[in-house]
Amino acid sequence: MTSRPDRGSSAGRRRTVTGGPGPGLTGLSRSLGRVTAVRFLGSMVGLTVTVPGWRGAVPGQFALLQAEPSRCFLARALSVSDEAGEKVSFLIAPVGDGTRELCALRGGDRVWVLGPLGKGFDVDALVTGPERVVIVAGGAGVAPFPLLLSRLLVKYQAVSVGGTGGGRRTPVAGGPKVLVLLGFRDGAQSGCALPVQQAVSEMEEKGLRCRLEMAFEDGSRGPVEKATDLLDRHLRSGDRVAVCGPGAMAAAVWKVCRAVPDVETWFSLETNMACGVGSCHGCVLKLADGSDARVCHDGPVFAGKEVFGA
Amino acid sequence: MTSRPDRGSSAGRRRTVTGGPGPGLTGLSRSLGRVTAVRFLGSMVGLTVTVPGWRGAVPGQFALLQAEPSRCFLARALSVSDEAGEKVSFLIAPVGDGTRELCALRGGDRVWVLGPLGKGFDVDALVTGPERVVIVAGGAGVAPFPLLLSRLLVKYQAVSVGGTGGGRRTPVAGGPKVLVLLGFRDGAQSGCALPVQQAVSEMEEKGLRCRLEMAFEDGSRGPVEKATDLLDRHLRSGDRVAVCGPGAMAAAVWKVCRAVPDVETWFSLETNMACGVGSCHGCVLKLADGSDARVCHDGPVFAGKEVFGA
Amino acid sequence: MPDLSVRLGPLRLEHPVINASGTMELFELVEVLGSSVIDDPPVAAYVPKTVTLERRAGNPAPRILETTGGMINAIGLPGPGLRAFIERELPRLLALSCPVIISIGGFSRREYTALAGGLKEALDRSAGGDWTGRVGLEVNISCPNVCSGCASIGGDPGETAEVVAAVRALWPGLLVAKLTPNVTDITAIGRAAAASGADALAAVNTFKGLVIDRETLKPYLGNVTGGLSGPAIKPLALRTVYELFAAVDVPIIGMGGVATVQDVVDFISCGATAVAVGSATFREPCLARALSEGLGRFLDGRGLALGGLRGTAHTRE
Amino acid sequence: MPDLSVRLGPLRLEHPVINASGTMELFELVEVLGSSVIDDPPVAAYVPKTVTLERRAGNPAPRILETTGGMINAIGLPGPGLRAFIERELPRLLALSCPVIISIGGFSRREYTALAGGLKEALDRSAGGDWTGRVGLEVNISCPNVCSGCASIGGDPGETAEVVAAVRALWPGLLVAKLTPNVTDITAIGRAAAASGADALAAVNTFKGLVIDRETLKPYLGNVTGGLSGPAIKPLALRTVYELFAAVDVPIIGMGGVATVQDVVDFISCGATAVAVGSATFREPCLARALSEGLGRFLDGRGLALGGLRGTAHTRE
Ligand SMILES: Cc1cc2nc3c(=O)[nH]c(=O)nc-3n(C[C@H](O)[C@H](O)[C@H](O)COP(=O)(O)OP(=O)(O)OC[C@H]3O[C@@H](n4cnc5c(N)ncnc54)[C@H](O)[C@@H]3O)c2cc1C
Ligand SMILES: Cc1cc2nc3c(=O)[nH]c(=O)nc-3n(C[C@H](O)[C@H](O)[C@H](O)COP(=O)(O)OP(=O)(O)OC[C@H]3O[C@@H](n4cnc5c(N)ncnc54)[C@H](O)[C@@H]3O)c2cc1C
Ligand SMILES: Cc1cc2nc3c(=O)[nH]c(=O)nc-3n(C[C@H](O)[C@H](O)[C@H](O)COP(=O)(O)O)c2cc1C
Ligand SMILES: Cc1cc2nc3c(=O)[nH]c(=O)nc-3n(C[C@H](O)[C@H](O)[C@H](O)COP(=O)(O)O)c2cc1C
Ligand code: FES
Ligand code: FES
Repeated sequence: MTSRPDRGSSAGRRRTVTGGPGPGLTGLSRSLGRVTAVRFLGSMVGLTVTVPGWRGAVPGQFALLQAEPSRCFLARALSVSDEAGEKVSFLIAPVGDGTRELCALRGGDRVWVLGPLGKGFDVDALVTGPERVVIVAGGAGVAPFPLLLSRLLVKYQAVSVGGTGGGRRTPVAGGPKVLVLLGFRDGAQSGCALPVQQAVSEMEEKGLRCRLEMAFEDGSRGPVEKATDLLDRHLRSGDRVAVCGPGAMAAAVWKVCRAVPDVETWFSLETNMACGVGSCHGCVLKLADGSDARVCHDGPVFAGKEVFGA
Repeated sequence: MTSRPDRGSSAGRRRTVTGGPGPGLTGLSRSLGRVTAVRFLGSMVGLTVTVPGWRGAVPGQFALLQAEPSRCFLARALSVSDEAGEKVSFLIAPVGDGTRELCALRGGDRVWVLGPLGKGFDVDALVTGPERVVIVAGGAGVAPFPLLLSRLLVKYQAVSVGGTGGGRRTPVAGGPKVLVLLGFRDGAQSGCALPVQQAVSEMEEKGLRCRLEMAFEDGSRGPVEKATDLLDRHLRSGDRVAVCGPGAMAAAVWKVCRAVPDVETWFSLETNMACGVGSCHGCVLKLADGSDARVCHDGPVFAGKEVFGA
Repeated sequence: MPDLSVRLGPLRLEHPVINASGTMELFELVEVLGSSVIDDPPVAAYVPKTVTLERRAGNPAPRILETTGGMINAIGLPGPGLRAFIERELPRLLALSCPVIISIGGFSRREYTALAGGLKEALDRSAGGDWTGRVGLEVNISCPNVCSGCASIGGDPGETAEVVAAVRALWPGLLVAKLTPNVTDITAIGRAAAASGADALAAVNTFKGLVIDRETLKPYLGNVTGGLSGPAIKPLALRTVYELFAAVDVPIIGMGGVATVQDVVDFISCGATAVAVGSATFREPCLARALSEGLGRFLDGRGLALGGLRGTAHTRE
Repeated sequence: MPDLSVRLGPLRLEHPVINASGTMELFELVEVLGSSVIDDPPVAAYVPKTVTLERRAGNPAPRILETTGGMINAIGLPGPGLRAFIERELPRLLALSCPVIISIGGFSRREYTALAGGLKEALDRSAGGDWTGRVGLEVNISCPNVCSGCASIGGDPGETAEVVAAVRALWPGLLVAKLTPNVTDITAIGRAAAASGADALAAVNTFKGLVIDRETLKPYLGNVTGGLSGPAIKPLALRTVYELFAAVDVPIIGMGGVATVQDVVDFISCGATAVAVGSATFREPCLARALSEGLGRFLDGRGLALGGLRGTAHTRE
């Protein structure tokens, strides 16, 4: 039941058979975790939960969380932000009842976790591009990227110490490998960048080229600009781009990317969810070909082409 | 708005015009208090809340409490257990969602309070009897009695230092003035006796005769007996009896009391409540004369005769 | 603060938030809140508990229980009956500074006309001059908690039309028909009521439900079934107002689960002219006033007039 | 562990807890829970999402929103249509170790008979021998989220009788009629269905509601109205089962807000033979099994047999 997370795993869906006992009921598929750390990160909260039986996530996968007891009926979808064994971290923006309740949890409190769920970023496809990995995040969209960065680090290290990768052996060849572009409404919102900043520092310490830039829409810390402005400046042909943020930002990022040749994009998308496992057909997203995708099951990470067409 | 509590006041209904600002709404009649102390008392919890604008309760009065935020729709009725200015204490048994939520509150948490409400014990009638004041409580029924004991203390002190009372001037005349008989299921439940024990000690320190006896239904601390067994042993003509506890206990107490001449009784009773102020007609209790009383408005304290007849 | 006043037939309300019948005993609140509650009521119009022709004891206990997101009740219209109401309640109701909408409930058309006729006579006698700007009538044809009459009338368009028309024939003031949601098509009932002379519709009364006693495994409520109210039913109530607004031309008093300013906005967006607060007053007696103030702030924040909000959910753009 | 098996017509269920149609995609769960979910399903019978004759895209997004104590949905019966269902779904459904109850939804009597007939033919062809002990049929005449048909059939006793009788004429196995609660008298519909040959009733589908988008102040759901489900509606659903049990002799599959063992007990006490878990599976995919185990413990604790619990709320003592 309790297996170590498979940290360097490739993309795709992962299975979990968690089974916390829970109050009064047995044989459940979600797991009753305990909050082991709470970090206040600007307007967001970093929650670390010890989840019995957690089986390791692909970056971009999510879990359904519900405080126990809860005043909400349904659990809430949250990207896995980081993990270390059964300690799983989330970055949560308090926008409504469910997320506010989760943000108010304290050490030792109980929380139900079902996951990891969905289809995450294709880490292999990101790193095997001819150019850089570019991460673009807006606001709470930073959530999945500490985990993605730590997986990229593992990948690159495997390559540089003589792994299976074909190409470069020195991670420093040709400027930054990873470019992280974050956009925030204001300074308070940018507090949630901290875990990403820490992951970037770790990469740099390990000798990997990784650069981080931030844009602030209120101009409080430099020019008035958005993440897409940064992207517009930096994007070049051959880049592989991972995106997470509000719908409007995603569309704007797509516009920037399609203008540059040989750029591939993956977007982590959000819709209302009930079940998170493909059962309710509630989370649909109209794809470019007119079909309805279930974000929880076919995503939440989609190739840009699928979503926005050509 | 914020007036000192009128500690030595006589029985009857009290008014309160509390008006905490509350999240987003103004001009409310309930008050948003803050938890200032939490005591774990066996299976019950002692909650002290600072209630802006609290105007002082008569013993036996109650308040409606609701955690903020809450997973319940309605507030819950709780006897005022003690008060000191705007610090109001409650003794809460976690029986269902509402009380469990209140019992899980921690220092600094917010809680809505509407009260004091209802008709409390007639302290004057209790102390002006020819014999003792006998308090009988079962389980969570101890809740209103710390406040009653402290009010009795004030009364007796007023009398003994030459107050308006006609009779005895020395509080020690003729054996104990106050007899407190508590019944518990088991030792764990009796943890909630502590505030009553402390009030009794305070009375004794001040030179008043006050005795406390406890009965345990599981025989864990002495013989297998109930509060009514203690009462049966001690009750004498002229006693004035204040009762709070489960319905079955109340009926048993009434049977013991009616068998002894010149005993007057008052019962604090419980029914399901929604509004606590007489609006919903939900909390009705069939009185001995066949009429329906609203427990929140006509009680919760009723003379035994009213409830059980002659 | 924007102008929040609204008209319900001949009544002018200072703001659109009133109480739902059976959920506020204004004169009992004095004991808790002081006499200001009478001098300056928290509601724009006061709706007393439904009055019946004869004295009624109401249903046996237990009468209420909290449920998920709401509550269930089977109060059963206890009350002193019309005569005592006229003698004891009417004078102090007429002394209020806000309009009053008297709710009546009967078990046959005859009872409704007796109630309306008796009230009219009493008002003609004691209210002095034209009272139609101060007192309205709500025919409760929708209480699920009495064995016969009431809800069975409101469950049928024909019976609804008969009762409303009969009351209309003798009642000169505001006439509101309070509808039950426990029907296949509420618009049929609403249309029948409006066509028979109702000046306004109140939507809706409680939803028929049942809870089981977890000890005895029998129905918990003394009356077996009860009416569900509170936030749990809000989407259902909102739907009835939305449907009625499209079906009738008379104003609608929306209710069912109103607890927040957003709820008030939602009901008005769906087409309600006024909104009634029911069960949620049980946790905050002055909620109606707080909500009307919040509505004012909401409109200010959006730069909207109250009239511009009404029915906006029906418009396309 | 007491014997929890129950019979629904020719089907024998290991325990009384199944899923509600449209709330569990068993084969998708494999990705999250592993193949054990297929080998040993958490439900005593599996009810796939309602199948329609033609391919349907379903309603535009958004389709769901949480509400107080529950949720609202307007999914709109998306699906590949009967032909694709028979080709792709039926084989793996027949391979399950538990019985299957196939839910069908149509827009006319003809569509229902085409669906039932097509399924029967496919089963005769592919299921091998007598399949009536393994496969049942549920006629969903109660979906509130499609513009016509469905709920309008289930809202009328006459149309209900027609559809049920027509399907009965050609379907040899278990036939369940799934009822809508959005009617004045559900017992009239239930009686019509039973008299026309339904072996069992499923009560109930969702309650018609509406939510307003707080930004645009327009209806939030892509389909304007939706169906309310979850604990918020439990007292309402329980009431329908209570009423139906007194009105018909066929078994009832109770559903609406089931989330705890107590809920299962309550529905059975009101008269349900089996209980379906709907929205609450969204937070816990294996809830059905956990509840059946809890039910066993409850019965043990009370010293009751399952049959002794059923309908106990109706008996006096
Ligand atoms: C795959 C996935 C991953 C995610 N990862 C993260 C993450 O890592 N961190 C994070 O903070 N969030 C994340 N989210 C978003 C998060 O799930 C939502 O913020 C959360 O579900 C909101 O729940 P709530 O109860 O707090 O708010 P709710 O009250 O449920 O509101 C949810 C959203 O709907 C809107 N809404 C609700 N009711 C209405 C109404 N009546 N009219 C109009 N709008 C309404 C609200 O404005 C809000 O934006 C993710 C979502 C998905 C699908
Ligand atoms: C005037 C007054 C003063 C009070 N003072 C105190 C006090 O000082 N301290 C204290 O601890 N308590 C006090 N109470 C009792 C307290 O109000 C209740 O315990 C509380 O309301 C329970 O709320 P809950 O949400 O915890 O439980 P709920 O879940 O609301 O349950 C309440 C009670 O109803 C029963 N119940 C609920 N649902 C069902 C069902 N379906 N079938 C059968 N039974 C059901 C429960 O078993 C429980 O006993 C007082 C009550 C009154 C009226
Ligand atoms: C305890 C209680 C008593 C009620 N009594 C009446 C009544 O006497 N007459 C009436 O027309 N409606 C009565 N109702 C229904 C309410 O007026 C209102 O229509 C319903 O509760 C829905 O609103 P809510 O969800 O805000 O409570 C009562 C409701 C409750 C909860
Ligand atoms: C998202 C969703 C989809 C549903 N789809 C169907 C369906 O396809 N067919 C059907 O008969 N009922 C459908 N229902 C209704 C459920 O089967 C069930 O009757 C209802 O939700 C009440 O149960 P609950 O409160 O446990 O959810 C659906 C319900 C939900 C919430
Ligand atoms: S959330 Fe249920 S299908 Fe995606
Ligand atoms: S609790 Fe509402 S009248 Fe007593």
